Amino acid sequence: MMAKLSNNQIAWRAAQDIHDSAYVNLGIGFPEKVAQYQPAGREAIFHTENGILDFGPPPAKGEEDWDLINAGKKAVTLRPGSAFFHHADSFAMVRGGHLDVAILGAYEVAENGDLANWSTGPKGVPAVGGAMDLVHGAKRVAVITDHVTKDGKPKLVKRCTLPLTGVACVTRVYTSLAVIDIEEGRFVLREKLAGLSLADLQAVTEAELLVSGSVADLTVPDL
Amino acid sequence: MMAKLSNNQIAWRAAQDIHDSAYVNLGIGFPEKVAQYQPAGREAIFHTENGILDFGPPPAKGEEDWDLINAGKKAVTLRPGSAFFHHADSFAMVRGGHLDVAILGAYEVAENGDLANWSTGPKGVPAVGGAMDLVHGAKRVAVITDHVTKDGKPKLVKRCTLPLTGVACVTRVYTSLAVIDIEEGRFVLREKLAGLSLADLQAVTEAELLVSGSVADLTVPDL
Amino acid sequence: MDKTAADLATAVAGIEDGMTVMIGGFGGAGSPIELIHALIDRFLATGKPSGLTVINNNAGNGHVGLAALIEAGMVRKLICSFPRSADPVVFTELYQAGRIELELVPQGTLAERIRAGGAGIPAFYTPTSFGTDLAKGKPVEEFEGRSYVRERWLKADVALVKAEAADTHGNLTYRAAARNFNPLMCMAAAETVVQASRIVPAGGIDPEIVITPGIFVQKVVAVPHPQQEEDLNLANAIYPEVA
Amino acid sequence: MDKTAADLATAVAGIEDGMTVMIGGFGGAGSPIELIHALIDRFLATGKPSGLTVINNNAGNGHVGLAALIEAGMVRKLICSFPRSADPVVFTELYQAGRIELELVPQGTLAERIRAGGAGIPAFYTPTSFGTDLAKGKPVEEFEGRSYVRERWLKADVALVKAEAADTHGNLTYRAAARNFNPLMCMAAAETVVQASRIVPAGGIDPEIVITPGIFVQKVVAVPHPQQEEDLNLANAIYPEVA
Repeated sequence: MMAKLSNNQIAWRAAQDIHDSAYVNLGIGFPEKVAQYQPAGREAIFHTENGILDFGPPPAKGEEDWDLINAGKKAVTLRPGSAFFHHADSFAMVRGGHLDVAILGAYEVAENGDLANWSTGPKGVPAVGGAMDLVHGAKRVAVITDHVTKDGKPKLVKRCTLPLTGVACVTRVYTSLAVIDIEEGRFVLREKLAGLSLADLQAVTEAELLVSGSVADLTVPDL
Repeated sequence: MMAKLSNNQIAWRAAQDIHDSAYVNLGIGFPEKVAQYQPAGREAIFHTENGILDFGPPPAKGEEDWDLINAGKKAVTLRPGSAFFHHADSFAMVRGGHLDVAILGAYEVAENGDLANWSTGPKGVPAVGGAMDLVHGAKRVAVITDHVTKDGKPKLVKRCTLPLTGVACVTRVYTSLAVIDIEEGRFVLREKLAGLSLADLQAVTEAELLVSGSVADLTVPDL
Repeated sequence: MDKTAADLATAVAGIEDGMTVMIGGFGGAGSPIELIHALIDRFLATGKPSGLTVINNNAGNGHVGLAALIEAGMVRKLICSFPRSADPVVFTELYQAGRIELELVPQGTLAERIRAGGAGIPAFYTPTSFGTDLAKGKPVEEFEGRSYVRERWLKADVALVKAEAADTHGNLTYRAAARNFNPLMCMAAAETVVQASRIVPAGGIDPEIVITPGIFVQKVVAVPHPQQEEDLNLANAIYPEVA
Repeated sequence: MDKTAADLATAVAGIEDGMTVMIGGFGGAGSPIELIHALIDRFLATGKPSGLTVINNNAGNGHVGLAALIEAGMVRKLICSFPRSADPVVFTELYQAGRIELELVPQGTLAERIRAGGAGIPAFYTPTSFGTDLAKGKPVEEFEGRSYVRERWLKADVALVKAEAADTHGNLTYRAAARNFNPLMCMAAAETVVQASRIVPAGGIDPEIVITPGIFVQKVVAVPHPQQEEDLNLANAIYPEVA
């Protein structure tokens, strides 16, 4: 079995690219972890679709205020400088290009930047939330994900087979094995785990990985 | 010279049709007078485009707060229950059909309800303000006006000759001589000054005045 | 002017069979539980209203509030962005049995469609959902080289809204993220019915901090200590409680 | 994070020749006079910026603020709803001499176009101006039997805004009807520059009463006792004062 990053480590790596004073939206679930790994000295401001700017970590158990929740309906706290607003203003922030970064999960990412992350097909109850708004709103849309599915199939594909969330919207993917940019409709490898050969990485990636310049080692702390 | 109502009397007559608890927008200038004649026991709430609901009469001279003005840039006061809001919310109130009545001035009103009240033609600087929004927003759009122009020409016409403010939007006209409804593209006379014959009124009205049922005397107090 | 309704039953008396009802809240935050339960009470007593189209971000949780309304069989169709959550069993079962209709709308588009309904904007263009299944059948237009989907306004017969403070003119404030869809729904319904933790006289709310001006509100009813959906669900509450 | 600019000159330093500049205010209320005057100072000292397109509801009054900006010859085009008022001599003379361009927009459409710019809505339909000269050349569409005009968003390179309180994150409150276009313009500009009567630390404004969240603001500068256009005009002020 191939060595790979934990979800915490992927989240840590994604957090390193968030610049100081950035306005950031983190998708429900796994992407929420990114907030924990803000580099010291950099202040990101987190936006949640349901109407809070600059919320902080969860409260202690038993201290929850259920009017103070994030998009995943988890209790949060406030930081100094926070603001409340209604849903139309919240999505004006999203759609109007005011967020610097959105970091989302993925079922599939295609080499042209297409993202599928809301529906696994006709079974079950479909639910989309704010994902389709985020992918066409934030200045930079990044994905964090395991490099492959639980069945070991590639998630970085030539064309998405699952229902799309957005067209040509993702520009960077942080996976359990690599950091990959999407440029002009192609995957460009930026970083990979030190012990991993390009051939091994390509073997678990459906679309071709281009190398343009040097590929750095993907190094993260133990987390 | 024909007997006619003063502007104050026209405003008084228009005020009698404003029901209790109505939300009302009064056009800049002459229509602002309507607020002075609210019937006792009826509470109208006045809206001004620039972001106040429930403003009151002007302050005493020297007491003006220039952040507290109406659409005509005149200083106003607040009544208990007032609210401030920005221009997009203000025109959501207008366009979204939330105002019960808008009362506007007119250069011309046509029998099909077309209104011309913003431009006297290509000369001078054109200015439209909120008039075009009001005529397509309020549940009821009424006009108050002298029955004829300063030159004695009819203002109630078959078709407007001046640039339109709105199409088929006016439903009632309060003039210095009569109260006239617009129904199915025709002027229907409701009230006229007691001493005035229908023939005399028709003589100063370009489009035909229909009579449907009885025509009441237009009676107003001395003002 | 006093928009205060005597009680919850009076407040929801105007909702009739087949109406479209917007219900505020995002999950439990801002969800007008007491108004919803009053509506269920009326249905249990009179058999009305039913066949409702409900607009909410979610599909309810557990067996209280919106979930209870659906469980009572009063809802024909749901328009929402996210009917999946921790415990949406009630909706899921009816949906999979084909007994409730679902119109799925991206969350920002849902918010903007409601605002458009309130603001007299019959249609607008958004980049959201372009190229996806949710844009199927909708007109697409290009502006400055980018493609956008045309979306229509949403309006309702009635909106059920939860506020923090209301004055007798209907001016409202909200509490924290319980604001969410509530102010938009106030704008988009022919009749907006508000439950507020307290009702104060006109003038009792600073005009600078009014979030929903009273022009958008028709009825207010006092619910001094509103229940929270999460607390009820943690206690496994079921509405109405079975005797 | 601290968005405070050192002084007015620094605050307006990003405005370049030919830019589109939104300026808040309705008449004098909410007009950022000190920011405008700082921009005029820069022009007098350096010859820049000129050829500006200015978006405001009006065309200025007297010889201060927006009127002084126009009088200085810095404005190529004005987009507004009401360039006529008590004393708009400066604009009127330039307009009649064909030396300034005017795009006249109904007031509600102006507000909505600015909001659309800020909200990522490239176009929307409105009943306003249908059948009038101001709808000429614009697409018309019928929805549910009624005709609507399609209008495009408005965006700007810079917005100059007047607020009451700002915190260092750029969260803003306004004063009374000085709010008007200011919150919308904050949303629609690439760089929003705010003059505020006071600047407080982050956390100094209750999150419930924030009108403009800081995400829409790039720079704030303190102007503790801002001048009012009406007072200046009553005193027949002319900016810059002639020595």
